[in-house]
Amino acid sequence: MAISSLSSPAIKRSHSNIQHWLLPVAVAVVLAALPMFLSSYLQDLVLKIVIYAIFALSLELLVGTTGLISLGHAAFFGIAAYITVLASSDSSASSIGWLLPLAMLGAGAYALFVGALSLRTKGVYFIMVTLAFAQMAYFVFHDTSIGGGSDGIFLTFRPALRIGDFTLLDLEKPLHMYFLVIGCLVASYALLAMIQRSRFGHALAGIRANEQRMRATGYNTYHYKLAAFVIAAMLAGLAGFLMVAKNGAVNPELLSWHESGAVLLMIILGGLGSLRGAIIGAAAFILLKEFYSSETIFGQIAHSWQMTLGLTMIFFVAVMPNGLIGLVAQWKRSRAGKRRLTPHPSHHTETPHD
Amino acid sequence: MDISTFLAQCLNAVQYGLLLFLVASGLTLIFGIMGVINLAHGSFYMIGAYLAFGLAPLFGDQFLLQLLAGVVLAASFGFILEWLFFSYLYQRDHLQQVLMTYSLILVFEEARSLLVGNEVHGVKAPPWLSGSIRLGDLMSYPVYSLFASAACLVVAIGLYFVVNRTRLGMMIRAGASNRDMVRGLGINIKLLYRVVFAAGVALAALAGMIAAPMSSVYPGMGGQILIICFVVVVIGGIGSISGALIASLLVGFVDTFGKVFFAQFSGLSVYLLMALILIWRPEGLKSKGY
Amino acid sequence: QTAPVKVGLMLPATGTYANLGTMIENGFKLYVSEQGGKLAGREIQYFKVDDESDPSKATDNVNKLIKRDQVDVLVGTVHSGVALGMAKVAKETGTLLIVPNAGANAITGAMCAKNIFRSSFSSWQSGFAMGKVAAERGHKKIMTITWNYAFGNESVQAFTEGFEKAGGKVTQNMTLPFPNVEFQALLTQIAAQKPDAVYAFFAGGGAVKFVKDYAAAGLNKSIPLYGPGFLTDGTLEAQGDAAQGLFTTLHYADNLNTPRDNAFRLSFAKAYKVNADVYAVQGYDAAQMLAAGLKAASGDIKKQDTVIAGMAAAQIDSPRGKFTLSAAHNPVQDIYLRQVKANNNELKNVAIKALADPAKGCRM
Amino acid sequence: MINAASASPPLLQAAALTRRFGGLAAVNGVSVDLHVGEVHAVIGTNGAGKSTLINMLSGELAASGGAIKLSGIDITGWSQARRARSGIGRSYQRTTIFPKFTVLENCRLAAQAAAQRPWMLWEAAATCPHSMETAWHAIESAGLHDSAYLIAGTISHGQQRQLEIAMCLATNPKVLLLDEPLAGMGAEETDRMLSMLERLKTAHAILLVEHDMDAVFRVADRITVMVNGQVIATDVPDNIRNNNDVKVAYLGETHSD
Amino acid sequence: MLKIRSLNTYYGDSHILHGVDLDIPEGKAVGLLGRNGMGKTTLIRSLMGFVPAASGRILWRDKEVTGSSPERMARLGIGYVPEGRGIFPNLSVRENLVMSARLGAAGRCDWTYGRVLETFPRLTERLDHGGQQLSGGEQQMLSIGRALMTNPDLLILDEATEGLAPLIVQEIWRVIKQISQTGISTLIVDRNYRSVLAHTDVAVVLEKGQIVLADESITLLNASDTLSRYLGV
Ligand SMILES: Nc1ncnc2c1ncn2[C@@H]1O[C@H](COP(=O)(O)OP(=O)(O)OP(=O)(O)O)[C@@H](O)[C@H]1O
Ligand SMILES: Nc1ncnc2c1ncn2[C@@H]1O[C@H](COP(=O)(O)OP(=O)(O)OP(=O)(O)O)[C@@H](O)[C@H]1O
Ligand SMILES: [Mg+2]
Ligand SMILES: [Mg+2]
Repeated sequence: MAISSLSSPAIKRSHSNIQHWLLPVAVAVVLAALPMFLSSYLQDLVLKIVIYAIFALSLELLVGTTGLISLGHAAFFGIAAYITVLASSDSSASSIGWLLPLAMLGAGAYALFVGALSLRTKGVYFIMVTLAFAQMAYFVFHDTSIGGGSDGIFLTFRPALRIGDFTLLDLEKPLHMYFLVIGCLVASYALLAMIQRSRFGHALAGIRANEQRMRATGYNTYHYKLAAFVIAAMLAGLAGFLMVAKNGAVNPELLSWHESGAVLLMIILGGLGSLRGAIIGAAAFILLKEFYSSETIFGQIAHSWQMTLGLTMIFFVAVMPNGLIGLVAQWKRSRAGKRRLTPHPSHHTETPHD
Repeated sequence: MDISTFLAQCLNAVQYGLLLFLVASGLTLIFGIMGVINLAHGSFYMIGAYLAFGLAPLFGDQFLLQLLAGVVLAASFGFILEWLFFSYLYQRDHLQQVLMTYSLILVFEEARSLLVGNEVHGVKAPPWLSGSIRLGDLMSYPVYSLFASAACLVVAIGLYFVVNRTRLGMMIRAGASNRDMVRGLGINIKLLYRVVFAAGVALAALAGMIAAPMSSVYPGMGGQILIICFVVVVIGGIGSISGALIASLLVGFVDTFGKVFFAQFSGLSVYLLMALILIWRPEGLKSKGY
Repeated sequence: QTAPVKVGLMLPATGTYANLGTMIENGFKLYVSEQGGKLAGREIQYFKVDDESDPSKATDNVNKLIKRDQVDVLVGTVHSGVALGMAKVAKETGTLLIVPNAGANAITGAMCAKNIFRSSFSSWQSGFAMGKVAAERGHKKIMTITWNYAFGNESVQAFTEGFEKAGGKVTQNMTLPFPNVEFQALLTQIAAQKPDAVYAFFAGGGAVKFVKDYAAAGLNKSIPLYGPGFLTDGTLEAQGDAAQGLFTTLHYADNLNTPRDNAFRLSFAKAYKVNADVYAVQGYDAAQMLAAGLKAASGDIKKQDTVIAGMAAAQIDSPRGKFTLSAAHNPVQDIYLRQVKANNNELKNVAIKALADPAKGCRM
Repeated sequence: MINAASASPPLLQAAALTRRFGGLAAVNGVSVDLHVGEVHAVIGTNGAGKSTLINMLSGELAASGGAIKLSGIDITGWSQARRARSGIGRSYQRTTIFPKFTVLENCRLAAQAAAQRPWMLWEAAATCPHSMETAWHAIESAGLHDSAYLIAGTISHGQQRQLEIAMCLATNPKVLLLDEPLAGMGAEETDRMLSMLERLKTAHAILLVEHDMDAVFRVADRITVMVNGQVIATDVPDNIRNNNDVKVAYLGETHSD
Repeated sequence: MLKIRSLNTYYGDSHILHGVDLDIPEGKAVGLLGRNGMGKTTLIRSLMGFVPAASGRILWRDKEVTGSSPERMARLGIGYVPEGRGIFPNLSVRENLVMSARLGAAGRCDWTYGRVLETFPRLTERLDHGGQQLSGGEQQMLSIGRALMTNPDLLILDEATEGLAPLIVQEIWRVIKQISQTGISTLIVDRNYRSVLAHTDVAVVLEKGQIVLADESITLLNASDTLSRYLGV
């Protein structure tokens, strides 16, 4: 069945705007209401998922939209986290007002440098150059004492946002933290959804599909890719900031290729090319592991969570060629297939579309 | 650094480079030529090392026979693995393979832990290889290391020959670029790829078996070698055996002398090398341009 | 009071350190079961989390125990970076924490807190003691070699401090990136510079390979190798001949041959079918420390101040020998000089008696 | 005979262009002028360097030597994208489309290049009236209106060749560099394409690389013949048809118009 | 030698081939004509086994081969020159040829490496070039040469002259004729219907996935009215 990877007017017609926004808004509302029902542990878990979802979304812009597979994305996540800790004051809460932009700009600046050089390469080479630059950043933090070496460093006070004497946000308070994180997810999602339907986003999709043709039509693809790279890095930086605000600690592992790999796995698991997939993938990856390593549920088997998690993912790969999000489309199609017995002349199905 | 130390260091670099090549060669085959992004390659290396640990008591002094048995076992294992887990992935997005091989790492690690536990084990070199050669007044060189280097070279040459000079090698490479067309020429690509995958696994396992007496066997040994092997393959130019050989030697030198001269930053050195080379030659050292 | 005391065990169950995690857990449980399954009359209920030795997940993992399982006491872990993360959370939440291995000085140094205890050692202790021993054995110029990461650097610094205080000189400090195990280049440097001796810290597979490479290069015949106990602990079977005769310092040895230790080893071997090691002792002593605290509070874990006071004041009758806790809650203990014989780290003598960690940076 | 168009200054002018691949001079000192109102055909043996010439003119390949001028401005050092935006449009010999997008989206993306404005994130690309209009126009000209909503990768080879041209048109170029546009097209499509070229040439400068001699002799106003990287003849069609060198090297004896 | 009976093929939901019947007799050349998008390539891909047919039968020398894999069909003796050439870009010209070399059915070995190069001398100068570095026409020659290296009994040429210079096209038609004369059957798709009809024995015309016309090529060549209806000429 033919599916366009861009939104076409034909699809637009069948997809009313309300339908389009209903699900994300509903999810956001539910998330916002959750603290009323959840224990502080579960609330923490939701936060972790959401932070990784933002991180995964940022990578989705690169991998899913632009077709740039980066195996060094954690560098930006980690650098922003380190900047947050290093720039925070040890005697009082620093202001989110400048700390967050600083962290994001720091990540963006490194991305500008890395991107400018690594975008000269393609495909697997690009994967490996991004990895190389991330490993360099990793070793800078791991092997020198600027960030406490391999043990990392700690945040003395979580940042806050004050206007005059009024404290708008104080991240020492779990609820404030919670709503900031949810707010950031909503903002990131909205930004990326907007990018995807904008001309910028369509140009990125074009670059993913056929960069040669894009250049021949008059797009400076290098600049486009660089812009996407920097934006993605800044969003990863946002996730890094939230991570350190939540955990209060950073260490070089945040920049390691394991972390970059994990977030890549999340978006593949969720289904490439879809923002929702990135979020679902992040949630699934974290929850599965949480679930399988829980001794209350699995008893002794919980010790072998690697085995159960691995087998589950193998199963997923085997049965879901388009990731978890593809399952929805598969299901819709099989339902549609049952409803109409004679083949429909139209070539269009609904896209996994955000 | 005086001249004799320098020469000794060069020897170290070459030896490390060759060992890297042995592990990377299987990866070039699976990753570079078949186009499967195989994260589980390190696990196959680990499996090889544990095979050496498990087989050594059975074979006693028959070291070469033991290697042979290990290779056969690993190849059969690879054959089955491809059939079960990879045969249906080629048509899909390449990234799905990443997910699959990552999952396999988890499974292998846990299986290892359940089967042989988490201790560190030593593996003895066979008696006829356990001597050493004096080198200067202080150092001596274990004969086994020299044997390992020689084995690496043999594998390098053999692999180069098969991939570049035989029709089998051409078919493999052709399959990576256009599967359908290869089928249209009457070649059973499914079987072909299963065999190549098995060969890749066997190469990794062979590397593990050869390395075991030097490095001992321990949990997590596969993960450490994986990334550096990817680096080697990419620096060399994907799919190029001779490139991989040059790259492993280069990495050997940079790593060795990096440790000596810039201890504080030696973690960076190899990655710096890779970044510089790829910025200079975006397709690796030995890209053929086609 | 009938509700059990909830003990959260945050130890590695997967990865390189999985085995050490098991030993610690078994040691802890051995003591509890020797007491009839109860400490100070209270049942003990265990909650476990695999910390994966990944410091970036430390906060999350420890929160599982604190927030999800609401444990009364945390026990963990092996990896220093993870333990520091645990300490940070413990400090913030006021949860009682006993560290049964991780040696990072900061845990009972800069990060110290009244609710944080350690039943093992600080990296300073074994390194410093070896410095003194090396000087006593007449070495003047020594090179050090370790992984460039926090624990290795701390160990080397402590060694340097001990060695130079006693009149020696550390001529060069060599590092290689963690967890790189290509030692050949640095061994060649050692051979070229010909120091009187070498002090090395590595652990696990790295320790095995280093010791074997050192011997294979023929250096063990001319340049003695020293290190903290971890260089040869739990790795002797794999190191084989290469390790024979090595001197290391640690707060435990394989043949202390005291009645206390013999009894412990016997009961451990009976219960788990393997020989006890230093990690088992540390786990065992963690349970002893908790027992002492609970006893002081008559079993009421909620009276945390009393529990802490009880623990801090206790003299622990450890298999390693009796020890007390310093003001920063780190054991004040004898450090032994051991030598490898066959598959054992045999006691040579006591390197320093009742060595206390200086607890640099601790304000409590 | 001097064509009326040739009197005006050339829109695109290439002088002594050379491109080497290792030891091989794929294009060796080739000069061509393109005028508005004229279809300039480049024919030549396989591997003569025609595509390489187009690649250099469009900026896909850097020239090893020589200079290119657009309306008298030296553009030799310009990037491909910049040349495209200044009005050089090209089609590819090997179909180079976005296989996963619909035909319409393919053209819209090409049309969008003229009004990129990537920072206008709030505006949906699909509703941009300018690019929509241009895209539809191009689709109509190429005769693809029936397939506008089909996924480009699933239409037939010949239809993809048509799309290739449509995408080139959608950028509203002043200069058209067409690399074998008729390859793979059926007779009917060929006919429509040739009529279209005749229409387009009034406002465009067109370079046509083609092996279909019937078509070339029908629309070309001037023909350059290349062999082994070099020009062996440039002239009006009739002279080329009777040029002996060209017959031997390229047309063959049996060719009938 | 090859018989196709009421073949139906779908791409997803769209029905492309509607009950196609086609016979390729031993040693005969068959032309397949039709406008763009009428299903010529689809028919070839179905009979080769690249696209599974929904229904219908395929017989090779009266043996049922319906649903066979492409490699099986190729090994039966079908040489395939696909539309778009399908050159292996990462192999050199020499390797492209050598890798596909195979004895034909009954051990026939008419086409050797040397003979292919003789037929396409241009390739001789490019032997060590990568497939990607060839000009379009060179690639086309390589693709035909490669198919010949398998010593086929039936050669399928899908737009084999696309992008070739007139001289070469003449050459290719000459080779095709030569091939036909050696008893190899051919199935030819080409946009130049005149040449197709001139070089084939019979021809069929596809329209919207159905055979609408089938006759001796000579007859069709003279029936320009009917042809123009279906081919738009
Ligand atoms: N990237 C490249 N590297 C090396 N050689 C190349 C490259 N591209 C083209 N060539 C060589 O340059 C010559 C000219 O190629 P070009 O594609 O320009 O020919 P052409 O005239 O377009 O031929 P055709 O009509 O067959 O398309 C050919 O011999 C080709 O092999
Ligand atoms: N992969 C595919 N998915 C869906 N539809 C397809 C696919 N490939 C081809 N089609 C459709 O099948 C029809 C027949 O295509 P086919 O390629 O067989 O035509 P053709 O006769 O070979 O045309 P041409 O002369 O242009 O090559 C076309 O309308 C095309 O849109
Ligand atoms: Mg060309
Ligand atoms: Mg076709």
